[in-house]
Amino acid sequence: MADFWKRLGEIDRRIIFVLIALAVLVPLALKLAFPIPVGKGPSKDFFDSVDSLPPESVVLMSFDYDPSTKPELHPMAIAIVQHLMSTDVNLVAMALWPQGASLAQEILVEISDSLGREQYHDWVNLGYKTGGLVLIARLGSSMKAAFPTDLSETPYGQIPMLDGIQRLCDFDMIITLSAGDPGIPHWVMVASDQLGVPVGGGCTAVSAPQFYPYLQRRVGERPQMEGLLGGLRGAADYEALLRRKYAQAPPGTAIAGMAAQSVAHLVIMVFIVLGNLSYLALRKRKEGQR
Amino acid sequence: MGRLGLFLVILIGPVPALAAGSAGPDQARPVADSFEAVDSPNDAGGVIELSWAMSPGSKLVDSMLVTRSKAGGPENVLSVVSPVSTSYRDTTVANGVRYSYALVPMLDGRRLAEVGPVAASASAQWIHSGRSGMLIITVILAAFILYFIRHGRKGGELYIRQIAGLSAVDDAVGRATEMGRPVLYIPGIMDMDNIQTIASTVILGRVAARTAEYGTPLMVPVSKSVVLSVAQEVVKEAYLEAGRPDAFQKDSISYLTDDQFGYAAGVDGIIVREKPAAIFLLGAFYAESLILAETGRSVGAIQIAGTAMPSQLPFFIAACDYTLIGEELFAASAYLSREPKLLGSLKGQDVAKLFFMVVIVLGVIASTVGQAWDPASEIAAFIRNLTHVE
Amino acid sequence: MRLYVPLGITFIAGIIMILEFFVPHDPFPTLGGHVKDWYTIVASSAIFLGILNLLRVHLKKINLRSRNWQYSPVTIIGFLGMFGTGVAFGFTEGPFFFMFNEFVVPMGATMFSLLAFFVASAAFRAFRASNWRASLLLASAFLVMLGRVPIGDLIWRLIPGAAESAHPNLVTEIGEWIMRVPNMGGQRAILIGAAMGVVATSLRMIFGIERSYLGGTD
Amino acid sequence: MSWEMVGIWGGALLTLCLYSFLYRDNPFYKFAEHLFVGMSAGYWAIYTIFNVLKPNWWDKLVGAGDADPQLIMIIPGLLAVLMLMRVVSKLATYSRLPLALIVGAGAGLQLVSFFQTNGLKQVENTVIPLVGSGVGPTIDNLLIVTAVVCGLVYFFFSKAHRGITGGMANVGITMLMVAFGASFGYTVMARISLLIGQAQFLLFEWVPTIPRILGL
Repeated sequence: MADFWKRLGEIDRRIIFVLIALAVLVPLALKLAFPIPVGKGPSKDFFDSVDSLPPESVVLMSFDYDPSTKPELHPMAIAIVQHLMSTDVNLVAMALWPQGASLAQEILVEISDSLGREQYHDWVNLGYKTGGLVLIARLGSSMKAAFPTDLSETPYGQIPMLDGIQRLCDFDMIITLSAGDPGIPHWVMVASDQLGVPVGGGCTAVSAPQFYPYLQRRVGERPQMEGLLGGLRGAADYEALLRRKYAQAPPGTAIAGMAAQSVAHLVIMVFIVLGNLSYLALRKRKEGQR
Repeated sequence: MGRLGLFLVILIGPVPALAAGSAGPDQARPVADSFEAVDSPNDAGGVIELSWAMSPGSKLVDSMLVTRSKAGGPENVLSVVSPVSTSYRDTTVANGVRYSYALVPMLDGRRLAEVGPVAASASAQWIHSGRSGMLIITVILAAFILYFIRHGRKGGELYIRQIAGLSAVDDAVGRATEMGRPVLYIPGIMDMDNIQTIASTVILGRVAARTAEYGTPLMVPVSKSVVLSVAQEVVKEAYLEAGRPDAFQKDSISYLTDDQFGYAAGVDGIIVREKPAAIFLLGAFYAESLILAETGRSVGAIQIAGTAMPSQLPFFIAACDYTLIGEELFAASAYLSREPKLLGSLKGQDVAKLFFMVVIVLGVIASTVGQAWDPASEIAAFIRNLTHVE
Repeated sequence: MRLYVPLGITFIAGIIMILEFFVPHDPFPTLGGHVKDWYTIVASSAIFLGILNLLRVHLKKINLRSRNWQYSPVTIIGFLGMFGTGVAFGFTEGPFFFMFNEFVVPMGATMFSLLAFFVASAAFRAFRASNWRASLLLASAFLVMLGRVPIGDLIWRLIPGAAESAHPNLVTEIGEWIMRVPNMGGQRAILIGAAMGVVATSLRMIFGIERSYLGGTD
Repeated sequence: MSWEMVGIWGGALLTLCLYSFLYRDNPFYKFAEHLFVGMSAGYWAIYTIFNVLKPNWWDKLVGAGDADPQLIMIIPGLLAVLMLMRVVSKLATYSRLPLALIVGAGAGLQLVSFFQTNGLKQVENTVIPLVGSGVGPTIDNLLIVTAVVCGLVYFFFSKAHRGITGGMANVGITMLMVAFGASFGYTVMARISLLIGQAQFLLFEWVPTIPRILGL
């Protein structure tokens, strides 16, 4: 028996790998689904602040991620763009990450076509520029200096919806979908802290905890961030809220993924329990021998 | 313009407001009130901010013109804004010139009674008013830190507590030497403008001095070209100072790719093939932290990690032997060099932290007491103001 | 000259960036804007150094027939393939874009997803209740993990009466509480401490007290 | 076979090659790894040249379109040339000038940004009343303030962790450990999500094409 506990404690990690793979593949292949309960919290705050934007306001949406975090951030981006475009909010897209620009384009074109929105009147994609914090600081004084043209090289001045948009202060809200550096902290530092433009957004689940301090609300003062979507759960929350409010919103991929997620979590937790059982059994034996 | 407006009214017919039986639009109450123009604060000038409030019960107009004129000059239409907007920034003004502004509501192409005029001139400010508290604190803390650096340089007494991860550096390099396996140093994945990368290249110099001394091969794969240049300089210099310039191999410091996961894939390959006995993961890390640390662990290397990225610290703690947490990373170069002036700056950091602890404790007490006693809440407000930055 | 001119440049560039933050009056915003623009250009131009290094290291490996040299041509061909098509056909469409989207992107996503496996093995190995502090770490990890998926609340509601109680989502709430209170406090201590480290390190750089990044002290 | 097929199959096979690393190092992984490093380096080189250097430097220097040439752009151009001097060992010293600019600008910018957002702002947010609305928030606030103050004590370098300092530092590191545990637990979800993304690609995009390719 003691041998069993010892072997269990030092199990080859490749066995864990196989079980994790199965935990994800099987629920996906069988298309399991769980209900998503959404209560008050950062996801709801974010949804509400986007939902309360009046028609014709202008939102800057920065796609600060790349394909490696696509599974988490892309479903959010789709749901948010869907939301903005169906409520007549004008959308200016940009990216602090090079590959973000084309990811944005993919979503914008598809959703704008399906909802009959018009490029350069309802939305524009300015593309990617390097520089992170430095670039954001530059946008604070001049959008045009940093983005002389949009993604398809149309000069800034020839884009009708950008009339009157000269710098970050001219936006009603900034939404950043952020996979890391540069991302949320930089937008908060410049746009929210220095310029006072409301900032909200989504991030990978991993980085969400470090942004919790930005969410704290005190009476009579704006929080550093309006709200936050964390990872796939955040995306699923947003999808659920969107569908609750606008029944015609198409179903997203985040809700489906939550089932696989749950099973994989269970597998990891079972392993943690097994590891501790083995540890405790061995320790008891050692104490018994003494 | 006026004639065109009239034309439009004839074309379109009676406007809804007239149809509702109220007085004509010209006699309607002003669309907006509390209209004001002020110099935009805390900038280099060149901006005047206009703001107004919609007066309740007024008619909804089609749009509004923002007009501007210089004393005695002609009126220019600056912009057409939507009827529900309540502010406008004029960014085309010259400093020190007085402009007057008016707001002209438009309904069916006709100008209604204008609001205003109001006047303002723009100017530049020398100190950002919302940042003066921070300026004061920055200067005080910088003075503390620079004072203790001087103090250290002059040979003042300085105690520095032990930092486990840093005391282990020698052991780790020593073990690699005994096993005849290389040391791998990973300075994070960010560029040289990141202060963690800067701190890491400084620590790299200290580690390189040890590997030069022990004659152990050192490998430094990097993800940014500027870091490549700096790392080469730093390591070369360390080998020169150790009297082993011959042992310096420029190509052991190599660029892989800027791509985060391309870099992780490359470093994983290096780890499983070269089997380093000691791995240093110091700098700014993102998701690749655990990919590198778990692979390093699987080849049995001693791992010393350190980062100020709060989100990656748990993984280093789970997978590495020693982890420098946040500020400890920045203390590392001073700790390893044992140079008095650098140790002095650690003492300065401590004083800065003490300052903040006192501020927090005082502020918490004041705002707690302030719930019942007003003067205390004023103290709390003062403290919040001092630390508040715009 | 080898030391003092660079130190002077570091000092001036650093001070301009700091003053730009506090002084909105010209010339600082303009100077700050220039320094930021120049920084971007200079840092980007260094990419050529990286490319040369990458190519040299692999060509040398092939020349010397070092261990695993057979794979070096793969790197070189991969690089030239992307670089060549990028120059010839542009980077927003055509073969460059295709190869990037279809090959580079999935490889990045795959490397990233390796973390799902590593997180599991690291959790299994590291989360042992060896003392009370480790037990706290374990407990908070476990509860948050459970609170992140709907299944945590579904399990809680198996207890009779739990679903109708005031807290039908108790597990999620506990997870959120851990994130909001102890986690926020801990993170904040790290943030403030690290900010002090950044300030001190930056000052050492700007005032030239730490200068080993310039390669020595001569 | 269409280009789309080439893309799906190439992506899927490379994905499987990289996953094989989980078993152990092998020629498939080595191939994919070397290809990944090369291709991504090529990608970044092109992107940097055409999306950064060209619009932000060259176009401004020569005055692309109807803009006036900005002669001040000669300065960063010169600095960039000095940076590249590293390849000539005699002139390598001059690369210290651009490095000095990069480090100086980075240090200055990070000093104010970190101090504001991670320093002062966090201090300001911690100045909260302990009592107020009910028992729950009081305990929460007390815990947050304790964690911050004791956590800072843990980072003291010039004081031995003994006596009161030691006690507070102990509380501090304990709170940090709870935070790390929470952060780890929170992260697991994101990591699984990534695997789900890749599994979806393999299951729903690649697997359905297998019969077609095999002519079934």
